[in-house]
Amino acid sequence: MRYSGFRVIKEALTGHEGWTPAWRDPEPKAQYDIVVIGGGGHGLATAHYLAKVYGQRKVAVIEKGWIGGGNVGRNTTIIRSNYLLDGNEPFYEFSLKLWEGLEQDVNYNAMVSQRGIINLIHSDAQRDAFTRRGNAMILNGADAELLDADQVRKEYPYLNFNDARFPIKGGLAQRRGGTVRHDAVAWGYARSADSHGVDIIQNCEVTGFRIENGKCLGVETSKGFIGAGKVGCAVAGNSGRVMGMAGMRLPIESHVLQAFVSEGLKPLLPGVITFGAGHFYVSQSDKGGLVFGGDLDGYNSYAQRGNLPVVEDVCEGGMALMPMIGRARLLRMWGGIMDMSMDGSPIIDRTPVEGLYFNGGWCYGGFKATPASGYCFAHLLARDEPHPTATAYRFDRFRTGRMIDEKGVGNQPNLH
Amino acid sequence: MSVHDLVAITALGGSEPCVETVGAVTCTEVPGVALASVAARLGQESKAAKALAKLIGSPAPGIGRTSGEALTAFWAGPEQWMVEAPFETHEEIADQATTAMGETASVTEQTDAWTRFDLSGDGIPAVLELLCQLDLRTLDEGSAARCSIHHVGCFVLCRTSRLFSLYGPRASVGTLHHAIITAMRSAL
Amino acid sequence: MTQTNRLSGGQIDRNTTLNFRFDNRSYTAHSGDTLASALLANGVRMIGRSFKYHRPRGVLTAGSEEPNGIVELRTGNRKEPNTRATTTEMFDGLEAQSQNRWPSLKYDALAVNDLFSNFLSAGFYYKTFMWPAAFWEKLYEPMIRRAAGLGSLSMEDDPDEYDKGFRHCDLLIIGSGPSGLMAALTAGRAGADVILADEDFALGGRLNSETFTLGDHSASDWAAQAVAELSALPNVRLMPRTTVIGAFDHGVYGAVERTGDHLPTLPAAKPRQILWRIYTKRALLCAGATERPIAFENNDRPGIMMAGALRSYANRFAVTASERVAIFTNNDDGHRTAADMHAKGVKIAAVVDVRDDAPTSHDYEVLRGAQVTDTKGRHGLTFVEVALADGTTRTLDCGALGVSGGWNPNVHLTCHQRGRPAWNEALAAFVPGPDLPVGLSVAGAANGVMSTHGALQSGAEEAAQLLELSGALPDLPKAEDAPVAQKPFWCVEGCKRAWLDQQNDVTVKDVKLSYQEGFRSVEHLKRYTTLGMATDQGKTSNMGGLAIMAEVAGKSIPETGTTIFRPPYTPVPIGTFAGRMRGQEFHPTRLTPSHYWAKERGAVFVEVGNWLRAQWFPLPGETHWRESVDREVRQTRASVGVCDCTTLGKIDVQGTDAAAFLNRIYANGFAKLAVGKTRYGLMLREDGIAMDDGTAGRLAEDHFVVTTTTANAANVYRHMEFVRQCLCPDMDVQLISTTEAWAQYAVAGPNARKLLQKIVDPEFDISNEGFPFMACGNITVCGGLRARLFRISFSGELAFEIAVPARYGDALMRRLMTEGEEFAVVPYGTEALGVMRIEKGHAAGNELNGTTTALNLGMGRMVSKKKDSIGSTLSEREALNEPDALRMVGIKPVDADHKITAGGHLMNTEGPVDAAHDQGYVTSAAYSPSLNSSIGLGFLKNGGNRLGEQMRLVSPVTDLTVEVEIVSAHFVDPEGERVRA
Amino acid sequence: MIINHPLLGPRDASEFAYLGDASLIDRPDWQAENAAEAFYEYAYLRDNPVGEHRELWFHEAGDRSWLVVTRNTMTHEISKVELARDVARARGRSK
Repeated sequence: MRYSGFRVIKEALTGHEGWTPAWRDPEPKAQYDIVVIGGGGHGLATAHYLAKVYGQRKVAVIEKGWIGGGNVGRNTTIIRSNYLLDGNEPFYEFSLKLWEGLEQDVNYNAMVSQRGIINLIHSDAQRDAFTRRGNAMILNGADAELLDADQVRKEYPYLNFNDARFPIKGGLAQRRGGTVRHDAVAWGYARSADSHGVDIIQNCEVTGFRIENGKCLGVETSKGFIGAGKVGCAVAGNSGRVMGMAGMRLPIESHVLQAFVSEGLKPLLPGVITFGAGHFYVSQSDKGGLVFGGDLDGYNSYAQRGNLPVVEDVCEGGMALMPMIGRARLLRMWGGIMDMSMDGSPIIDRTPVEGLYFNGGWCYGGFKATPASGYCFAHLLARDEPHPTATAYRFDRFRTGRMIDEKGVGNQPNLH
Repeated sequence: MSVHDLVAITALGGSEPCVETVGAVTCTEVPGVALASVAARLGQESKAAKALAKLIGSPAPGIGRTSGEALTAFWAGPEQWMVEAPFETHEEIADQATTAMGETASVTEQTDAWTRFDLSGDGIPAVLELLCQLDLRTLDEGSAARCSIHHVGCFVLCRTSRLFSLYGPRASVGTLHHAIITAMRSAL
Repeated sequence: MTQTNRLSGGQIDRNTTLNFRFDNRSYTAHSGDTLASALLANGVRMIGRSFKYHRPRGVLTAGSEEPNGIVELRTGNRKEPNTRATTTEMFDGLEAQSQNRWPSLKYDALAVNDLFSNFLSAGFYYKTFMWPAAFWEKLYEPMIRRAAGLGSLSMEDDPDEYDKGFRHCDLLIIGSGPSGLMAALTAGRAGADVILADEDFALGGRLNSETFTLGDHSASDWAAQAVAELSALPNVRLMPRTTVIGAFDHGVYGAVERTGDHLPTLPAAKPRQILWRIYTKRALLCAGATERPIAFENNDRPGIMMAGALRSYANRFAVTASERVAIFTNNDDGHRTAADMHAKGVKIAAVVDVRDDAPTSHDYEVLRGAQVTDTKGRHGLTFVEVALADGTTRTLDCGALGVSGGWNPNVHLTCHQRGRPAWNEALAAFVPGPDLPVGLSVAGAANGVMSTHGALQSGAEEAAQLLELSGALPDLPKAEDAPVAQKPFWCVEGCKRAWLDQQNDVTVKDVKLSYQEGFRSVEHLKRYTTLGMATDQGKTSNMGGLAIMAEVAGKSIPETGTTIFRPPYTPVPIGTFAGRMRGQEFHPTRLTPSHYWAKERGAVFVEVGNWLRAQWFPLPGETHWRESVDREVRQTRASVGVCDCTTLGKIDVQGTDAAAFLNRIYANGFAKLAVGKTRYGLMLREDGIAMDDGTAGRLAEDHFVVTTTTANAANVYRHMEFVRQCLCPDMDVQLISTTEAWAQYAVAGPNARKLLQKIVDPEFDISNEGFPFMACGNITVCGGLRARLFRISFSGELAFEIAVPARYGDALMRRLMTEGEEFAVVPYGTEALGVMRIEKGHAAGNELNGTTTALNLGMGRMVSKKKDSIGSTLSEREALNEPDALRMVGIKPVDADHKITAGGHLMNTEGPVDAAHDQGYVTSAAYSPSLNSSIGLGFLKNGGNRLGEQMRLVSPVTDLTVEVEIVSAHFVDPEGERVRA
Repeated sequence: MIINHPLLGPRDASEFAYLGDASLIDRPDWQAENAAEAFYEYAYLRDNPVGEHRELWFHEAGDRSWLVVTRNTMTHEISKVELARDVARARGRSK
């Protein structure tokens, strides 16, 4: 079924009886060409591109719970491609371009909303670093704008320009950045993948890999063995747990990141703002809630919840930056499990096990990468070679010293 | 005693210590204190404790405790203490402690690394509960605890139930003082 | 206006009349009212509009679960959007506005949405607004966004203060109803440290809303007595107006005390709210239960309320929503409301009970086996339609309808650590599950114990058990002990536009459509329909949605899923979580010892981490910062300058293994450093990347003073403790930070020695022979003040760093200035410092950016291969040692009038300008008054072999391209003659 | 979270700085034949377990002790807290 305004009107007039399930609920087949583990944003996007771009016909996505129930359903919905390093910037720019055509591609309105993002600058050193980054973005074909304090003030007059401990000295803007309705990304990809024949199998937990003579033959699941020519793993915070079943230790730790939403408010914030002197970034959803977040809780965790110190830290940042939100109320907080890699950048690569592929280490930036991650993982699974924008995302970069460390904090995942 | 002609200022920048009273609690800046850290050398822990005891005329304080009278010491970390004494008579406390400790410990001058505020009067717990996480029920006379006050690392010493000393890093003293005074105004 | 709906009795103070305004009309109320009770007393039923369809909304409940009765409270910069009228304590002069309506509450333009509701079904926006693509941001989204949200912020800074604090207790009791009070009495009498917190301003919970007795007392009198006893116990702390918002790890609870919200104005210096972090040994949840609605057609009109809420308003607040009230119930509790209101003189239109065997009454009509099928009343209920048991229909005139679908235990906090509630068939409700937060127990209605006697008993028992009390439990007052069984009745058959989530406008129809489209898990249902996403977190709506999903799926409710809740229990102002850490107090401010002096001199300050440092010292007549900075540089290089460098981290390293320890910490060797000497040291992270640099001076065989960069002081100290305690536990090393103990000043320039000789006591020889470059030692100054002297130079000039105890720093700076007058000494700030270090080619934070190696920094040879130092092994990895690895170079514009930009990228003169052809980047740039040219430092591929090469510096983001020449990074005195002079 | 410091008793986790897996104590021998590979694994590969995790915390706003905390990564329950120095010695580290 194709979604359109016309269809909505037609159904409204006929009692909404024509709407069919957005995706099927199939039983797993015995064998697929490609099985993708993980029905989150990345897994579903992978399936969509495998089917639609790479023409794969026998693909399954298996998900231990309900699709979209992981990080794609619990993040601050920001998209951007304001990266510095060569290993990253082309990839994220590719992702942003895919976002720009997403709705037409999947026939689902995910509300890709390019209202812009501004990273605020509070020191000369930060301006130097953001200048370098803005230049890297432009040299890679993305857009970037360096703003002075007056320009920021013009756009966001209610930021703290009067009494700031760390005055705002400017900002790096990416006008094409913005937000996307996160759940709709999972649903849109799922619906499209399903329409291209991908089996999306929910409530099917992987319990092991069947590996013989160094080759992966498929996965053992709570719904029995599912054979696969190739298996791709895209399970974010559960990467360590799942790849551990294949005997691998990863350059990844799982950490909890909290996010927050306020009560619904009349529009006040057009774009995304990140505070440069504290842990706080914020946007306002189309429903009116301020969606905001900050730093990791900072310790290894698989519990999807955090603790008060970080809640306070984030709100302190919020109040320091925009003291007009003091009387807005925080409505809900939740935690997601981040696959924090050792250099803060992801891995899309083969594994030592033939036929087993890995996609993970997204740290807390996985959402904006969703389309390109899916695209590049699909490329790797279909062609057995990395997509040109993802060649740096190799496992062996740590052994050889080719880290992609945007923040420059080294092998301590909770600092990325 | 040195005879130099440089005039000290207090951490808050005054020539006289700052004193402020809210309700029944008074907060006093106390610049007249000399401090040295004493850290036992590896394997010399018991000798160091003995030397320290001799210096302060009282057994070396245990974990989280203070002891001594004219010279006092409080526990600062594993095998590490701070020795406090009146500045007037002990400006060169580090030298004095070094002599007393001999080879048993490393001594480091800490006098101006820290600034002390004394809180005296009734209702101090109501102020402290707005400042630090310490379980005030467990702080009795002679307790010494390190904690964070408004993101500033501090020592809190309970002299008596009506007198507490707070040590904070000298450079952050404005922030600490502001925190104490606003908490006093809020709680009292 | 008179309070037309005011009844007799109640717990309000009729002697105190308070004035308040709602939507610019004046009303009166009494002390003890909430805004909701006061509005109802004044006959105001409609107080807001719903989110999507802009349907009229009135008060639904009498508590914090309220989804409908939300207003903008107060005015100006104290405006609080989305404030629940049901929990807003009345004060004199209160002002409130309805919200989500335009131009007025009564005539709201977007009420038209209700007419088009069929087109605005659940998730309709996912299916449309896609063509043409460009229209989304230009047309569709702005339209949607304009309609978004409920209340509005003032857009002005919040003027109030908030505090944060910490409390500790043996037992935290959450909720002060019968179970909470009885638990507190039990624990308090036994001497335990108890905190009893309740979100209400009156302790007692539902006891304040009921007419039954406890022993010989009315329920509210018993509660008042218990509270009086508890408040006399020194070990019990009562915290009314305090909402426990979350259960966090290891018995830490967050609680928000509203210390000022009930006051017309805050007393000076007092906080509006306090966030308490309560550290508990044990906690007992006595949060009671939440009444659940029944879904029926048009069940959302103002006047349709929860039956228990109607009862609260009548009994506690002496208010009825209407003079004529009907009840719709599936359980006995609904009848209690009818009886109580009847006793207060309210006309009961009828009690509609879905049960055929419902109890009857002599006082009013009970319609057994009947159901409410529809309602009427545009801005408030006027009548309800009832389908009777015999199949006929009847109309009941009434201005209020009390609905009771039974009660749900309030399990909110039991879910905060992701514990799932368990289904209780007898109650047809979720009760706390097995995975409670550690240390938490649940008593009373929150645990499914619905009778008052049961609540009292379980409160006492749980408290005794948690505290391991021995001996008999306290005597319990005699209280009602009616058995409670709830037969579920979720919705009237065939209803469609029957509201589940009244704030977000989610109806039974939406849930069914969600199922039809495959959104069948509870999580999908919530996200697709927005059920339970409103400001009440679905306290009254989630269960109904789940039940309907279960029904259409043909599954049981527990098979369909559970609803879990996340913190906070009720929404919390962001300001409360921030406390005092805002504005200038956001982070601690660290001042240097010369700060007050510098301020007197008119210095301009800059934030460097938490430090404030003098950036430059403008003189009268200097209009541009460059004038000041250039002067400071020139004068320092020409004569002498002084700079406060106290902010550099200083770590005292002592012990017999101190040298061996530094050998491990630094990439270069320290074992052989002579006493009285200082050495530059480069610290690597274990991954081989440069971490920090600084100097270490050896004051004695077993005593070093290490300096770190300002930014990394804390990291380096932590790292050194890691190495000491975790990697080398048997090294005899002691560490302590002395950063703030010493005021340390750089005295730099050709006249530096001459200046210092005027203050250093004569017995110390600081001549070039007596105190050569890189010497260090203890000295005295000004007639005996202990001091330390280091002959090190960041500026490239003959320079010393002199340190005195911090309290004398101010005096020393003043002395240096007066003694230096004959040399025209200048103080210089961080800008001049930065210019001089760039001129000298010293790497700093911009170069030590966490991705550069010793090799990149031109210090590859410093990494000793002969010893075990942190980072040396991994620094040898292939990619870090490629021939075209980045090298630090100097950069100069070919045309001296052009400007070097930090952050610019280096490109070959010929060829494309893009990322693929990037050759490197500029890290630092400054105008050099010494060279009369802009200069920079940067990293260039194979830079060591490219000196003299011309390149393009491109910075598209600042719209700049400059022809530059690659030169040595040492612009000034490359041979280092000056530092040794 | 609350960490029951072996010397100081219960202290709020916010006073501590977190480093990571306690295996960071087991720094390889720099002169070993396979030192490059051993350091790579030491610095970069992690067990990242669901369940019991031994990890390093630094009492930054306290007594400056490094602690080895045994904590469940799913429930956050802490079952053991030791001074890292004692652990390091027990694991054979010396100078």
